[in-house]
This record gives sequence, structure tokens and C-alpha cells, in this order.
Amino acid sequence: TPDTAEYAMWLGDDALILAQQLGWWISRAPELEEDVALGNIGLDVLGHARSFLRYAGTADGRTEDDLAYWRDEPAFRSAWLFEAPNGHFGDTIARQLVASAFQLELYRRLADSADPALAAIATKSVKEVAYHLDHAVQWMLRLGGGTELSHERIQQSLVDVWPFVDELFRDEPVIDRLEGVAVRPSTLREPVLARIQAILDAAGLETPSVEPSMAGGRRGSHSTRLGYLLAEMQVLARSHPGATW
Amino acid sequence: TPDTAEYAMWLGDDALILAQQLGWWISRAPELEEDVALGNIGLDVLGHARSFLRYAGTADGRTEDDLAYWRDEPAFRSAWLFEAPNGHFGDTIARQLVASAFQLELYRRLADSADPALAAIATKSVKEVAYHLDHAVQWMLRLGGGTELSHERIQQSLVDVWPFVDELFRDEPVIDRLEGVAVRPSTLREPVLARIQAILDAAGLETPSVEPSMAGGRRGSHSTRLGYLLAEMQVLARSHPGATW
Amino acid sequence: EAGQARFDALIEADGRIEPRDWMPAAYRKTLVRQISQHAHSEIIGMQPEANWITRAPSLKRKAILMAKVQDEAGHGLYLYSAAQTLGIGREEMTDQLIAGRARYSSIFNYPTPTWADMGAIGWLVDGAAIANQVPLCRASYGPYGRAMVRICKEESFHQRQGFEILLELSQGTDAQHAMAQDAVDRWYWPSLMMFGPPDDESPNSAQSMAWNIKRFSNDELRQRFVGMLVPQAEVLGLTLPDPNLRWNDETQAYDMSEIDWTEFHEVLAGRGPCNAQRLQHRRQAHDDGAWVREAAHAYATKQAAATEQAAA
Amino acid sequence: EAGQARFDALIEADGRIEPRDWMPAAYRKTLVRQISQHAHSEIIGMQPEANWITRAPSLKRKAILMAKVQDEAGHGLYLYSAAQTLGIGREEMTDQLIAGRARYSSIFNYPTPTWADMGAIGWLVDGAAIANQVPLCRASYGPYGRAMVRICKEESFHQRQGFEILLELSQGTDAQHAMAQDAVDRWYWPSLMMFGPPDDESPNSAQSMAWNIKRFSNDELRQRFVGMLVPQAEVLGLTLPDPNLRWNDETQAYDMSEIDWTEFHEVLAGRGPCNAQRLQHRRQAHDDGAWVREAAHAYATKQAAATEQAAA
Repeated sequence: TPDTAEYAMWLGDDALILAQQLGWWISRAPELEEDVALGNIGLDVLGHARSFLRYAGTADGRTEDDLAYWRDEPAFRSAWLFEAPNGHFGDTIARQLVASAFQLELYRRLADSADPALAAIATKSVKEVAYHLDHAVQWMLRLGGGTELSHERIQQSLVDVWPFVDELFRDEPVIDRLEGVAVRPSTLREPVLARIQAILDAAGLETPSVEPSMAGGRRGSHSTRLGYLLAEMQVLARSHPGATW
Repeated sequence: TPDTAEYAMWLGDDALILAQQLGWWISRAPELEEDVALGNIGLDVLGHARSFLRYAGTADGRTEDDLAYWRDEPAFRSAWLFEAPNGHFGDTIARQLVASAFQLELYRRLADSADPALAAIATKSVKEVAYHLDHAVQWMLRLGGGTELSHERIQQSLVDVWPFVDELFRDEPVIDRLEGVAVRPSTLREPVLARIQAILDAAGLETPSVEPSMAGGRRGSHSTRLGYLLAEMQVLARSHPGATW
Repeated sequence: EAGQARFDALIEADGRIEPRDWMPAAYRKTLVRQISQHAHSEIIGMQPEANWITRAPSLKRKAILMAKVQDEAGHGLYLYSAAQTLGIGREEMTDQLIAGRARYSSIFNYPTPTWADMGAIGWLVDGAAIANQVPLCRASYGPYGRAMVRICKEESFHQRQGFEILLELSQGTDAQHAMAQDAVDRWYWPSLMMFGPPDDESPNSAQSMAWNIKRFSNDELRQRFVGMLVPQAEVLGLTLPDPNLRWNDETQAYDMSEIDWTEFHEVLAGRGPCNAQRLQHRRQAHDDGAWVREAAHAYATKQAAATEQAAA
Repeated sequence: EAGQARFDALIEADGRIEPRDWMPAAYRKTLVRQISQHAHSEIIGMQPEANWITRAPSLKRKAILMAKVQDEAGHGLYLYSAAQTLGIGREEMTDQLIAGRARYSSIFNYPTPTWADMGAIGWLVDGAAIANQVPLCRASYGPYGRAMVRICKEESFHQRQGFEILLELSQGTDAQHAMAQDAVDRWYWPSLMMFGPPDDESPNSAQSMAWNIKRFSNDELRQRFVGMLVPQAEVLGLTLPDPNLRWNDETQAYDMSEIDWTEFHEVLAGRGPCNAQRLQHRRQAHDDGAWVREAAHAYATKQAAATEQAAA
């Protein structure tokens, strides 16, 4: 149904934008092991994006590439968290911590969805996301407990990413129409935040107390960053309409 | 003639790419005075670009916007120096130093061109470029003679930009066909390098001894950066073919 | 006191207070707050438009936009200077801004997703700013009034450019027209909110008016602004998004829908779409530039020492 | 010496030298130079392809490209580990690379202006690398040979993907076909130069062959590579840019134009289009990551101390 497709696009776009950003790191990470690790995470997430978008496209006969390359900004459904810039390594890790904690809880529950396709994608993805979260946790511990500088930087990264946490847990009308199919975002707030809280405690970091942003990604109203990201991501495909690759 | 148009495109594209990069700084400079100064320089340079490109376009009836927005990468004629990334403020200043020293000498001589349109643009631009050079010189002195950190950084910026200096002075076949119209690049090498040398001496900085890059901007073979820059610069115009703004 | 008496007399005569004149502490405090807030607004206000400099759809528009955003930096500089005459340093104001302890106009916490926003900001946001600021050219504090004269001249130029952008879009392709209408739909209400809360909920206004800082009430200015927009919207061929907007012959004013202040208060409380982004951007520019400012300072110090030594 | 005798016997028997075995200093030095150069090539070689990750024209191609570039980081890691068994540290090798004192394959100093370069690099550059490397799987130094086995397996996968990219482009639109041909035109000669100078100008080859590090001469490998390319180019429908290329029944080998080594030497001397950019990119990643590596180190030290204290 169009509603299910819309919901699949939420999850697919979150993953697509995140993968696009993680891909930038390959050849730029602080150590070779992280070129590999961030590349692996990016690849996993890109895989999830492709599964969700392929499924979303079945509703009206569009391919994953139609959706990735030929939609304009207002048709994207990604949340602002995923659009937050890579920044420095700590910024990327802070974003990844929230993203993975959110996706882990979400996919776990989605595995029980009444929609078998969504359930299958979630089931397949959940183990990978658990690894992504663990990777972020290890770095939170190292950066939080490493040097004075790293502690200060990762704390600021958390503050910078925090305004976009709230949007992840906001229900939209389409969710009401997908009872049993979609996971209600508001039900994720408590477990996800509790998990993050425990990690920050272990890393000796403070949970930021900053106001949430009135972000509107699910309705197509995006952060400043997305336009630039799409210009780059889509430029080649769009300069050859109708071509296959 | 097409040759004159080609040469006007060299100068126009150098200026256009530089202006595009300088525009990024507005709202991001180290102090408000520099938001203003870099903005002013960018505006001047954009003005020069428009003059040169308008003139280049007269050869085959294209407008400045046709040339700026609807040419693909291989049709651009900018030298790699102008495509060097903004980097940090010191990187931008090092690039600007070389760019302004080059353009100053070039425009001074071009003011005597047998082509009255090129001569007029050069005459109008030369005073502005003298100011740009002075701005860069002031910052070379401050950064070279400021703190240990600033000295180290600006020295590295010079090393990074230096491989692209040589290309500015390379003659191409089209130059042979424009005797009296174009300024022969190789004749600029000595005076431009001497001027830069004097500035570096005054700033207590070393002239880098690094190998030149086999850059090929005048033949449409560009640095990695240009593709990204054009994707961003052209994205809006290209998504509305035929529109006016 | 003699100072107070002289101050009162100057105000009474609609004269100008200058930096060296005695002034009441509350007057000084009000002005510092207002001028620095205004300066911060210019600086933060660069961001929504700077967002389109690298993507402007024609070279002419790119040049106009660069000039405009750069003008805003210039306005910020005038205003910080005016504030400095009241005894507050630019560094202190900057620190307050970056720490999130200073106010700036809430309107700049909205994003600019499309090029048409460059038109809507010019027409509506700069338009509202001018309506607010023209009376400030006669503000009783001299340096502030004089800064406003310069600023207003440039702002009205900016407003005209915004109008032109929208006109071009409105008369362009269907996609361009839709883009223009969408931008007006998004910016109309926030621009009306720029005049502040309704008069009966604006506690500080009375004192500011008594001091000849403010000259008209919030609602008066808002009404005047809407009166200006209506005929211009007709020329543009765009609709103002208020179904209840119509001229009332009896009240000799425009009837309009009630403004929904909930969102305004949300944004003011820091929960707008871009509040965090705006401060982050400013902080980053400030932090990234620290080594440059330090170098300039060190160099100036060395030069001064060398000059002194040469003189000795 | 007993060590030398045992070494000679092992080489004679085509056996494997292991890290703890005695080996001649020159053998060790040759290997360190070759393996670290190979490792650096993998790391620098990530950049020309990483350039297209964010712009890959389909999600499938993006995934394949990400996996490939990431594999190269993995190859770099294996090879640095192999070099470390010879007593050189990774940090030392990294420092040499960043300081511009270490060699890496010159081919990576060419730019990748179009997507078709992803195909040409896979088909030609990886192809040449494999032709060079397959014999290295039997290299006499154990850790190197074993690293090469793993690497070659992945490389041949990469080569096939490069071929597929070109095939898709060649059979695509006219613009795509032209893009593919242009890329082959640009990469063909540099890929042939990857086998090194002609045999009569390759002074180090003989010793390496005597030590069973190298198994075939430069010209033999180059000839074998061209022999593989010719039929594949036909399948692709693309032309190899050598008008003199043809099979010679007499010599049982391909005749080809003489290679113009001028450019090769220019690039080798640091004057290629992207030499500076490649080192700059690596230096920047290294410098930007310094605080992260320091944090990880500090954290590990603290953890170790805490564990020790708990045990005491």
C-alpha cells in the first residue's frame, strides 16, 4: 500500500543518507582499521537502504535507483539526524551512536511486523546494526575516557547532534494507519534513550540538555545539508537520463 | 574569433572558479572584517569572470550563464590553482596570493592587447586585483610573522598550492595564434615569481621547492575538485532547463 | 541630578544622546540589549542566505546575493561599533552569542530549502525589518540612529531585490511560480511575528517609547507592513496565505486572522528548526578562525614593539 | 655461515623463508622496500576510486565501489603486517609515506575525471597488478606470499567488476561509450608501464629472481598482460590505443609501439598530475585523525593500568 511504501521510504532514506555520508570516510579515517570499519558499516547500511527502497518502489513500479537518484529533496523522508554532517570523527561517531541505537530497537520490533517484507528486512538487518552500535560504543568509551581534548570534543559532538534526537520519536498520521505494520516511533523513545544514557554514563559523558529542533524530515522538510548531499549524489546519474550502469 | 573566445574563457573560468570558492567564505571567515573583505574580493573576481565570459560567448552567441551553468567539466578552461580547495583560511590566502600576483601582471599587460574588448576588461580589473594582492600580502605578513602555529600553517599552505603555479606559465598552441592579443603565459613567469619571492621574503617564509603538477586545465583536464564544485554550482540552474531567474 | 535633568530635557526636545553624555543605567542597558540583539541578527541572518551563494542560478543573482550577505556583515560591524560606544566589547557580545546567551531575531531559525526563499526573505523579512527600523533612524541614541540610517538605505535596496526575485519566479515556469508561492506561504506569518507580541502583551514597549527609542507600537507597525504587502502581492501574482485578509473601511485597517503565537514561542525557546545549526555554524567559524586572530594579534604586538624600539 | 647455508638451501629448494629464519640483510632490505611500497600503493590507490563513491551512478555500483576501496585498505593492512614481520613499524612506514620519502605505484598519480575510470582502473590497473602479483603468491618470503594469495583472490574479483563497468558503458548510450573509450585511451599506456622498465634497463630484477621473489621478467609479464587484453577489448567493443598492436606469428608475441617512457619518468619524479594531491590527502587524514589515535592510546593505557591494579 502507499502507506507502507511511505514508511519503507522513511527507513530506506534514513539508511541511504547515512550510507552516503559514511562512504565519504573511506580513505579519510583516523586509522586504516577505521577506513575498513566505517566502510563496512556504510556498506551494511547501504544494503538496508536498498532493501527498504526496493520494497517501497513496488508500490508504484519504481526501482531503488529511481528513488535514490530521481526524487527531489522534498520527496525524501530522512530524519535530520541522518543528514547531520560528518564533521570530525567524533561528530560521525556521535551521530552513529544515536542512529544505531535507534535502528537497533526499531528493527528488533519491526521483525515482528505484520508486513512480511518489512519483517524480513528488519530481521536480516538487526544483527548488523548491533555490531554498528558496538563499534560506536567502543569509540564513545575511548573518546570519552581518552584525553582531555577527546573528551571535550565528543561531548560537544553529542551536544551538536542532540537537537535531532527528538524527531526520531515523533509519530506522524501515517503511523496511525499502519497499526501492526510500522513501529510507532514514540514507543521507541524510552528504550532508546535509556540505552544511550547507559552508554554515556559508562563513557563518563553528560547527556546533553539542549532544546530539540523542529525538524520535519518525515514531511519532506529537510536540513540545509540535504540539498548539497543530493546534488553530489545525483549529479552523474542525472546527467545521463535513461542510461543504465 | 574562436581563438580569442578560447582565451577569454581561460581568464573567465579562472575568475569564475575563484569567485565560486571565495563566496563560500561569507559567513565563515575568522572575523567579520574578513567576511566583508573576502566577499568583496569574490565579488570583484565574479565581475571579471562575467566580463570575460560574456565576451567569450559573443563568438557563438552564448550568454555568460550558458557558459557558467551549461558547460560540462571538460569544456572548462580554468587552471588547477583556481580549483585548489578553500581549506583553512591560510590555504585560501596562499591561493589568493598566487592568483592575484598572476592576475595583476597578466591584466597589466593585457591592458595593451590589440583586442580592445580584452584590453578594456583588463584595464578595469587591474586596480581591483592590486587591492586583492595587497590583502593577501597583509595576511602573509601576519600569518608568517604571527605565531609559531600560523607560521607553520601558512608555510604548509604554500607547499600545498605550489605544484599548481607552473601551469599558469605554460604556453599552449592557441597562444601562438593570438600574438598581440593574448599575453604569452611564459613571459609572466619571471615577474610573477619575483614578486611572490619578495613577499615571501618579507613574511619570513620559504619559497617551496616542490615538483610542479602535470596539470592540464587549459586543455580541459581538471583537478579532482572541479567536478564537485560544478555539481554544486550548477545544480539549481540545471534542474530548471530554459528558466530565467 | 544634573545629568538626569539634562537627559530628560534632551529626550523632551527629541534631541540626541551621545556616548559621552550622562544616561540612566536602565536606558544604557536597554540600548545595549537592543543594539547587540540587532547586531547578532545581522550576523546570524547571513546564514540562511549564504546557503544559496554557491548555488545561485545565474551569475547576476550570485553577485547580488554575495553583495547582500556581505552587506549584512557590514551592518553587524556598524551595530557592534554602536554598542561598543555604550561600554560593551565586541568579544563579550560574540561570546554571549556563541554561548547561546544572547538573543537574535527568531526568523533566522527557519531553513531556506529553495531559491525562492532568497526572494521571500528579501521581500518579507527585509520588508518587516525596514518597517521596524525606519523609525529607529530617529532613535534618541545618536550612534544607533546614525547606524540605522545607513542600514535602512541598504535594506530597502535588498527588499527591492527580493521582490524582483519573486517577480521573476512568479512569471517564470510553473515550477518556479510554485516555488515562489511556497516560499511566501512559509515566510508570511513569521515575518508578521517579527513585529513582536500584540501591544497588550508587550511590557517593555512603553518605556522604550518614552525614551524615544521606539516610535510606534508593534501592532501599528504590523498593520502598516501588511498594508504595504497587499498591493505588492497583487503585482507579484502571489497570494498572501491569510483567507481572512481584507480591507475594513470602518476601522480603516486590514482585518486579518489571528496570529498563532505557539510556533513563535517554540522557536523563541530554542526549538525552531535551525536554532542549533545557526549557533553551531557561528561557533565553528569562530573556533576555526581563532588561530588567525591570534596570529594577527601577535603580529600587531610585535610590530608595535618594533616601532617603539625604533623610536627610542 | 650456517644461516646463509640454510637460507641458500631453502631458496634452492623453492622453500619458504619465515620471519624467525636467518636471512641476508640485502634480502630483508629488498623485501621491506618492495612490501612497503606495495602497501603504500594500496593505500594511495584508494583515492582515485574513493573520488567516485559519493557520486556512483547506481546504488549497486556504489556498493561495489565502497567494498572495493575498503578492500584496498584491507590489503594495505595485510601488507603492512607482512612488512612488520621484517622489523619495520607501521608508524615508520606511514611517516615515510607522508613525508614523500616512500615510493608507491605511479599509476595512482593520474586523476579520475569520469566514472568510466572506475572501469578502466579495474580492468587495466587491477589487471596489470594481478599479472604482476600472481607470481608473487609463490614469493620465497612466507608472510608476503600468503598475503598475496588473499590479495590476488580479491583483485581478480575487482578486475571482473571493472570489466563489467566498461561493458555496460560500452553498450550504453553514445555518451557512455565515448566515456569508456576515453578512459581506456588514458589508462592503457600507464597500465603497461606498471610492469616497470624494459628488461635491459631493470637492474634489480636479476637479484630478485635469484631470491625467488620475482619469477618473470618485466617484459614477459607485460607481453602476457597484453595477450590477455586483446580478446577482452574485442568483447568490450573498445579499441586499445596502439595502432601497431598485432599478433606476430613468428615471435609468437604481440608487436606493439614503443612505450614513451618520458611521461612515466616525469610522474615518477613527482611531476604527475596528482602526486601532490595524493600525499596531501593522506597527510590530512593522518593529521586530522591524530587526536583520535591519541585518545585510543590513552584509553588503552588507562585500561591496562586499571586491569593491572585490579590484579594486584
